Amino acid sequence: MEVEQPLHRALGLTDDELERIRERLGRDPNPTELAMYGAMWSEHCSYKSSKIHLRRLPTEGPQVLVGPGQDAGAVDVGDALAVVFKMESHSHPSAIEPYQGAATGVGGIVRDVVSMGARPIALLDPLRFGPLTDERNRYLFEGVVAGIGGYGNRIGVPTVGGEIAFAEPHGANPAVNVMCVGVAPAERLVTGARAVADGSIMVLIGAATGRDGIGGVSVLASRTIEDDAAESRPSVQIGDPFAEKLLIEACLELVERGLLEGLQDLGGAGITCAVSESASRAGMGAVLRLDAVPLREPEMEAFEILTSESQERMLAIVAPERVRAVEDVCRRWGLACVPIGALVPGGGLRVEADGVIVAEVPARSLADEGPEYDRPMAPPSTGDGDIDDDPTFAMVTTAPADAFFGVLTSPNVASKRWVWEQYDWIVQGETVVGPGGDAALIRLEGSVKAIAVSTDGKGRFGHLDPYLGAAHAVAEAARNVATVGATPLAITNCLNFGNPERPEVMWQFAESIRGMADACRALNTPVTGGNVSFYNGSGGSAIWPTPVIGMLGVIEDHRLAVGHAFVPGTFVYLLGETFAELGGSEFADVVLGRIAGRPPALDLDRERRLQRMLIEAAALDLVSSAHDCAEGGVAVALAESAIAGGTGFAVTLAGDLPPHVALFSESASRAVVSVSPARAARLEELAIALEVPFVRIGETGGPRIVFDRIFETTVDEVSAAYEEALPKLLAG
Amino acid sequence: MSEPRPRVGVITFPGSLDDRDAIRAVETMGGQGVPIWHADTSLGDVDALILPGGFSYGDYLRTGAIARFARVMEAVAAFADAGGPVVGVCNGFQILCEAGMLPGALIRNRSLRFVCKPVDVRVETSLSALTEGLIAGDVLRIPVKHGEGQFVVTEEELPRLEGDGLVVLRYCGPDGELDDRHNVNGSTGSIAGVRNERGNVVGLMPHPEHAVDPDVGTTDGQALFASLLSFAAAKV
Amino acid sequence: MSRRRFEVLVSLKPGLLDPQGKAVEGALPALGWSNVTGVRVGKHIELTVDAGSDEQARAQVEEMAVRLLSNPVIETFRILAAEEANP
Amino acid sequence: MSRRRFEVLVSLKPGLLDPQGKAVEGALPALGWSNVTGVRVGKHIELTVDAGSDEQARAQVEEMAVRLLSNPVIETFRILAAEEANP
Ligand SMILES: Nc1ncnc2c1ncn2[C@@H]1O[C@H](COP(=O)(O)OP(=O)(O)O)[C@@H](O)[C@H]1O
Ligand SMILES: [Mg+2]
Repeated sequence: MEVEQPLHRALGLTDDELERIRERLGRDPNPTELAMYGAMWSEHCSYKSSKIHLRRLPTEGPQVLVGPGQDAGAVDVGDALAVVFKMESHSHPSAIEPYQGAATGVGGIVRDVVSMGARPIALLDPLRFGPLTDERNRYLFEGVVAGIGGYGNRIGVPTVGGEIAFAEPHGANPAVNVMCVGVAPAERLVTGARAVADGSIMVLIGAATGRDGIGGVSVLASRTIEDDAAESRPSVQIGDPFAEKLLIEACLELVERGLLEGLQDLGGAGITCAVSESASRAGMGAVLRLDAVPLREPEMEAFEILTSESQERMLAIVAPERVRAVEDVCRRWGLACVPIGALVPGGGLRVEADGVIVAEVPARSLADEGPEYDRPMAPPSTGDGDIDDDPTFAMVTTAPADAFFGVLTSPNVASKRWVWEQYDWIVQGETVVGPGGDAALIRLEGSVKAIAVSTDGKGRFGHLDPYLGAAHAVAEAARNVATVGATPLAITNCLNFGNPERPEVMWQFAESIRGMADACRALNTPVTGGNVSFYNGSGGSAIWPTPVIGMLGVIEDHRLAVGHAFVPGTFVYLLGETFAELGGSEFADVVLGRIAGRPPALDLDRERRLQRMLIEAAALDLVSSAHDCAEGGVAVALAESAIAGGTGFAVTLAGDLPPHVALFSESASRAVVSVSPARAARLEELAIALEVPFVRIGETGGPRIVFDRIFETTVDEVSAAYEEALPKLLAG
Repeated sequence: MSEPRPRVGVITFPGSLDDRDAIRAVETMGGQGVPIWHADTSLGDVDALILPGGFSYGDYLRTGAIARFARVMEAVAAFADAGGPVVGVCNGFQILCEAGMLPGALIRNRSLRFVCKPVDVRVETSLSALTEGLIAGDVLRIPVKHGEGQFVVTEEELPRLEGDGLVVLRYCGPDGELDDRHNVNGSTGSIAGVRNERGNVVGLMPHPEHAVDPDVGTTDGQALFASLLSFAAAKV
Repeated sequence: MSRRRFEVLVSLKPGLLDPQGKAVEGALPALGWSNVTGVRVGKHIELTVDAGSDEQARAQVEEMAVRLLSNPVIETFRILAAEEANP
Repeated sequence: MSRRRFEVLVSLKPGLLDPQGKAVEGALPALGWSNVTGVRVGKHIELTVDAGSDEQARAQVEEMAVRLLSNPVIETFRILAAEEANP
């Protein structure tokens, strides 16, 4: 006979954690209280395994207005404007129901930005799936993309960028991350620092509460998905983007009119989280009346109302005399708006239902006093074999032209047009550069200033060396921003990892943090926030350790921004140096079938100089195009510039490197720029002054693509191959 | 004395998304943008109306199905009956069809996917509030962004549409050539925009308001706004 | 007083092309069904109506279907009355 | 041989939020109907199946409904068999 497990364990709490709760309360918690702790102390909400490592990230700088610890980070972009941004994962829900999982992921991150008082102005969606040769992966991929569009398009926030990578380890569990960027007058940011008075009313705005994601936090987010996902199925949530759009407008109107003391989204752990965090931040307690909460379904129990994750809800903290005005605004937008309690002196959170106290615990104990673990770490034992097997020195029998088309049509490299044409990337009318460039460029309303955003993760590199993987992700994200001419300012992140209870996963995590911290420090891009997604994978296998970086930069005048399209009649320069570095490259994976070796070295000093050069070249209006080198090396960078401009080129990749290395090495800190002959000398001077290695490799023009003495093709052929690759794969 | 700037009302329905963009485009083109709320019963003193793009009521049930019952719609119908120019863009087009102010209906794209990209459209008639400054055959590059933009009419209705010259825009190639591969959503007859008999009510799927600012796209929408403003000014 | 649950089935008019139906029909052979034709995808709307009598309720649903639930330009509908709903 | 037309009615599982139903329900009072509750919007799929027998045809529709026509994670379905379709 099966022994029924004790309630606390069913709720995801360990015996030690139960003991901790008992100590804190001085008594046994009742089941409702246990459910609250179970939700709040889950990995997803408490960061219990990651906190100790996250503290090592650099989080300060003059540009940082709000660092980690709030719903979203914020940076100063000048002109008294704050840009708010944050990234989050919705991988587990997406693995169960891709459309709704992704859609509600968009909804959640948008509310994080709105809760800071900022208007959402851009979305980005870094995504990772198993190979498209598998039907289920195609289903997940198409569903996730449709879900992101289905939600993002309906709320009027342009989806301007993202990333898509495919790799076997993501087959069990796609990584679905969404980043939202918002903007607000700096003095209007709604932060926890606002004074909240005793007696302030907690007002619940938006959707009614149903049995959505009950236990979702612990069931969906804190446990590896088993093959029989059926158990968690009823926890699927349906997104209502229409309600979200109304919620965005209503909340921003409330903020603009100065009617709020605080604003908090309801996400994981629902009302419990929003109320306990609001109270705890204010250093107060709260009384919460569950009878007041509008319900979507009959006969919901207290613990269900407390932990429901129903979407499209916000909690506002409002002075009693302003409640009426808040209600008026919400009514106009057709939204429910109900006082559900008040902040009170002391630190206790008292929950009442039917006039009976159903739970009474210190607010802080839920929000801030969760457990914290220093979990055991150990490098994986299998890694060394992979490292020794460096593909740089492998025998290559494939002809360069074949290798080139192989790499170019790999879904990691090929055009993602099929995806981003499903996203409205022009709404709001500020998208100077949408998807497809190195970084998206969004003009700030009424000015010529623009922000540049890019998301990057380096799964293969991270798998081979998590320190380097994370550092490269930061470097590449910053390089993307610099390539368009913007100055990188700060990052957010989403850390996608396996089961933290496994020492090798925890080691990967710690190494990634170390790499991210070093790169962020060197590039002066502090971490303003982020999200940790553990338990990705199934059975015994984890996904590749993949920190995804969301980089934010700014350019003073977007008219000086640089695109990546070639025009005829320019000189082509390769900035930076190419080494024999094919470890973890797209070439090694696609052409040699190997994911092995050491990822390229990263010299952060070089990287910084290259970025400075790109930014200055843009500011001086020296270059006519710039494109950084990443997956697929110089060959792909050149090809993409040719495709974008419909203009061919002829280049000679000089040096002693074998052709496949010269073409496909993924050495860091490089970019391909084109410059009109009249400005070439000035570009060279700038490179010399900034100590950036450069070589003029050829010229642009004509319909042909010529790699001298290696191979030739045409722009048309390359364009067609690049554009058709993904649709072909999806056709099965 | 400066010329009077035509006042163009832009209606915000719950879920409208391109309302701010439309107002901005009107202002860029020298008109005066006037926000109008869906629950208003009067339009105030406007010379033209735009029903903007977006997803009114989430596009739930059918696009435009719920918004067409918005309180303001009675006033919109009266305004149109009096000959006032009314332009529906994307979701606005869908609403006007649902309201019976324009022929046909818009259903899901042939691909079943949302599509956002610049397309070429050919002007079919200058007899409409939106195209009076253009010549049939002109080709404009303007973005579309919709999931339900496939224009359909019943077989009985189609000959009337074509015969009476109610088709205002068609999806085409860069030189104005019609070909199924340029028909971005599979619309009957590649129809991208239609008008009513009088020509004062026009609906179109492409978004001209996203084609007026050279910093963020093409400027071919300017000609359409210029037409609308001069049509409206004639009323002033 | 009558409280009754109704179902309204909305279909695209015959002559009109149905992109969803076509997609379903196109997907079936790959799953092993080549014996399916004439796939049409429409809407299924359920609702509960309180009215003075069943006849009144039905008449109201009819009117809702004409005015809101379907678009007579392109769609037809049919109403199914379910068992009397519990009050 | 049997050729038969079926209708598959697909509904969101009870308990799940139905944004469409909610929006329709919210719109009805303004049209004069405040007596309508529990609106749910689902799909109505019609198709014709050729099979050896009626039972076989129905079993196949059942399987299609599970695998393609509905999303079992969030939806349920019901099958109506129509009169024998004309061959
Ligand atoms: N990887 C990370 N790096 C830095 N800060 C992080 C990271 N992950 C989470 N944080 C910070 O921890 C806080 C809690 O995160 P989260 O629970 O995702 O926010 P929310 O409660 O708004 O959903 C946030 O301020 C977030 O920015
Ligand atoms: Mg939050």
